[in-house]
Amino acid sequence: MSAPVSIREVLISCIATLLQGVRHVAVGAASPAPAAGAMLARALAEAQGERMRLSILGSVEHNFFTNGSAELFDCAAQGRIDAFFLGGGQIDGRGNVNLVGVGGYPQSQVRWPGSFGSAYLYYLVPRVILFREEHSPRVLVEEAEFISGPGTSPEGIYRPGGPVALLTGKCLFHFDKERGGFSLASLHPGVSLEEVRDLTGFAFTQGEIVPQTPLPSGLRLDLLRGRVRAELEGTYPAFAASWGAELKSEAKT
Amino acid sequence: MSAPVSIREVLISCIATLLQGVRHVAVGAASPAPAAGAMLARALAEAQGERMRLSILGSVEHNFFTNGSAELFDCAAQGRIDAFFLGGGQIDGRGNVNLVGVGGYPQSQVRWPGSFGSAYLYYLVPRVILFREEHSPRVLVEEAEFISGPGTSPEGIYRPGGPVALLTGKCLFHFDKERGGFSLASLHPGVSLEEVRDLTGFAFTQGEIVPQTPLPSGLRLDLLRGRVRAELEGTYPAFAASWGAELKSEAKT
Amino acid sequence: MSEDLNRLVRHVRPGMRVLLPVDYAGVAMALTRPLIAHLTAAGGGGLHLICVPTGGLQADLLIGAGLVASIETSAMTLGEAGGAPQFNLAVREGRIEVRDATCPAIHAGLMAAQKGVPFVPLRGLIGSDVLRHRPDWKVIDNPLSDAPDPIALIPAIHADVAIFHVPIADRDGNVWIGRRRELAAMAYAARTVLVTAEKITDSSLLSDEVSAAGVLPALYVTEVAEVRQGAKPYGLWGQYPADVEELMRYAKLARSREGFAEYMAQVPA
Amino acid sequence: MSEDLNRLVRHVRPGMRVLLPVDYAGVAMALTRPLIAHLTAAGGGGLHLICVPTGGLQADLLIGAGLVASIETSAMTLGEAGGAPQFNLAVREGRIEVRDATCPAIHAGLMAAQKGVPFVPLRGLIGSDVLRHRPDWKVIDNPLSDAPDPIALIPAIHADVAIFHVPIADRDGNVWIGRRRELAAMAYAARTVLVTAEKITDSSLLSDEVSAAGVLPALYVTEVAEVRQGAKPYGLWGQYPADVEELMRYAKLARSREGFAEYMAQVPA
Repeated sequence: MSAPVSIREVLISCIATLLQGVRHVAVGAASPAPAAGAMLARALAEAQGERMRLSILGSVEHNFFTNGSAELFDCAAQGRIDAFFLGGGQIDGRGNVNLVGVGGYPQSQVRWPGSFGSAYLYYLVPRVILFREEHSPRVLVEEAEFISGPGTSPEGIYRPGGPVALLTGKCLFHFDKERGGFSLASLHPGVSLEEVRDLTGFAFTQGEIVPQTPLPSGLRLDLLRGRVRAELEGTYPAFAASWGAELKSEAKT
Repeated sequence: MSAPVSIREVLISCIATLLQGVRHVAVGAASPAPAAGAMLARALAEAQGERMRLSILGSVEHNFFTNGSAELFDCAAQGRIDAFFLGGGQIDGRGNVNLVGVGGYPQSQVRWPGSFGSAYLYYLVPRVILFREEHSPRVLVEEAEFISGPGTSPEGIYRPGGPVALLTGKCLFHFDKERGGFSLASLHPGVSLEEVRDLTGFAFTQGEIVPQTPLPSGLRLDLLRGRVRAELEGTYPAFAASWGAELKSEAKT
Repeated sequence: MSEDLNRLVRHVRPGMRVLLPVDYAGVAMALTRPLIAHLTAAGGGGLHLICVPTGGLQADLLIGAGLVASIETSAMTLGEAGGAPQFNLAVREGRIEVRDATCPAIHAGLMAAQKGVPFVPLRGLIGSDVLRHRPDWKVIDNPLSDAPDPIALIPAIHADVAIFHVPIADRDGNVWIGRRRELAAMAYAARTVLVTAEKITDSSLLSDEVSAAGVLPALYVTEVAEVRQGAKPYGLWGQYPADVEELMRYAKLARSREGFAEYMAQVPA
Repeated sequence: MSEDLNRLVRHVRPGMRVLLPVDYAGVAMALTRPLIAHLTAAGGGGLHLICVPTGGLQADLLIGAGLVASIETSAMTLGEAGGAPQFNLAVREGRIEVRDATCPAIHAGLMAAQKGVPFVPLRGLIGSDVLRHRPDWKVIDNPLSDAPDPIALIPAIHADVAIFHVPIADRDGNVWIGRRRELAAMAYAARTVLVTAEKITDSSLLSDEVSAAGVLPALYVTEVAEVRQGAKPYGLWGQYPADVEELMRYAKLARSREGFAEYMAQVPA
């Protein structure tokens, strides 16, 4: 019997859905779940006779840039990248992300690596997906202490891009650009609304009924466990192996 | 017996003198005499244990640029090119050059190719040598009809570069930056001051005694006829061959 | 092959802004006659050519065929063969709008497009008639300087189409441009990129780092067609030299409209 | 070899502005300890590091050794091995001036230096605290736009020294950087360029067009030294992988000053 769908697979499938219709997605170096989601979206697009490009930064195999590390940013500025992922030590209720640190600035008591390209790509890539598995009041805060990139910009600021969704280990939020805030879109299997409320440091809206995040099945699940996991092995061997082990042990029980 | 020094050799030697102390000179694609002068300057520098770089645009052998045709301009802007040559359909008494045309603009009745990089390099390269063999009132005019690049710029304009000399088939002028005009430096062998006056459309200053342009001799002449002519063969075979023929026939008489 | 070329030129429509490379960078000469035929059939050109950074035979042929409304260039020349005759004629007769530029300004405009910014600054220019005749270039006072420091801003050059020729391409649409990185700059700035290649290879040009270093990735390439000697009578760096005699023959013949018509009536060599 | 390395690091003097590349682009790790020894002997560093566009082990070692006054970077990280411990400690203790940037702003500053202009504009940034803490970046209203259009200007990044590692160099001083063109950008922006190479070859890298496409010409290179595995424990693209275990060992040990001292006292692997 095949293994039940894991939370890992729900997340990957959810990412693939968020990427529907995208022509070119770029994924950061250390992002196995977004990469897997992008690979699934690509496989699904191909099944529809469409084409999706995937650039994985830092990967040799999936790097078709040839103009140094500036090319990703140029490419985004040229409108050639439709989707990108951002994490963040803090993500606040207005979609502001903080990748720099907390406890003062510049003398931060907890210092994170830094803003990387976020202060740029967040503005330019039309579909930015915020992805952070840890769903806690520490991460999802009311107000970010440092804004690496703001969720929205005032009118008159050149900003073709911005956040469309925030995906955590507990749920999926959509981002409402007009209002500049999040609305709860779906709860992952086994997660209650109360739990999400308790663990979220910012206010969000929701519909009367909050659906469950769809589980992958059929072709989607087959592609996920077959082609996508195989493709992932080249760039994220550890992630692909632990997923494989999970599938095996689950299938046995 | 060796051939007497030709005007071609006087010009090349004169160019080499103008390039003394230069670390890097760039030469346009269709400029055999400047290239020869640069090769002679390089050979003389090497004889002194110094190093001079020479870039010949459009040449494969002498092109060590690897970043497309923009690199020459970047390189100049970085202060890495000390000398460059410019011609011009018109050169006027204030050092303005016209590479665009005469008889109206934009509907020029005589249209030349265009300004190329002159509207930039003329400002940035410290030692620009104006070189035009034709010495006539048609070329050396009082006022250029179109200014591809001005000889001088007002204070406050960023301008590390500009003309230092104008070399023609008749004489050598130095350019006086302060005054913004030319002074006659030397007459080529067999040329009279009156002739230069008659053939020059602009006013120029001169010392009480105008010397003759020095003739290359000794090591300089040996290098010129030996190493330089050989080096030139790769990029300018026609020029090198006609020079060689000249030497042969002259040596016979 | 000829069908391939027709497939490419169908992307070009009257009134488009078209980027063409300098003589020695890889000119897709083999596309010129199909392009002229296609545009003429489409009822005229009205093209806006942008030469990167100078133009030659290809632009002169398009001008002679009456397909060019305007041209932005740093120069028009046939090199050793002299001036560009149909360009010169069109200028004299006032049949073409010329936007005289200087090489680094063309590169700067492309760089602005590559970087997705509305302009980049450029030194030089001030006091030249090149600048005086370019109302689209604007001199501002350097906002980062305490002292007065005028500097020109060059607006981004965006184009509909870029057309060029390369030594080799692969089946994925990656094209090898080598050191001729202005071809990449053209592609970054264009919506549609049409490339002819001496050879299309089955093995990916991105599969080893040595060849990859000279690749413009397929991401930027719309269509590729294989054409041997596709730059003739121009040369292709590292492959074959220019046919200077043919260029001289053109230069001589095309000084008049009649001579140009005669040249065009001949089957190309 | 060690003498070669000492020859290179002697170009670096206290207080200089130093460009260092990102982890995966070719870090001249083998120069790090000679550089630390040289600067310590010279009576301290006070270096101003600029990471292109992010920093890692090399910068962290220099910071730990007390040689860094300020750092401009888009991030400091050891990748899979986590945060940069000595950087984090120095930040917490206020021992280092941090100029937080974002990757394309570093690239933009280098591009301005390459083009010899005082600034280039950059999109994004507005409304971020990155911009708010960079008084050297200035927002202006786009002078070419009719409608209000605020845009940030990034000043040129000029440096005294750029230091990096490449797979191969030749006797003329040409170095092969392949697709890692940010290394060229660093070299264009620096007065002195110090390069280590896995191998120095006798044949010119410019002699064929395929290798030439990936070359940074000798014109921009001050000194080259041959060092096998010169990027270790980082990897070198297409040559050898990173030694993640060694990076993790450092990350763990260097969390305290004492641990860092212990790490430095060990002979490097």
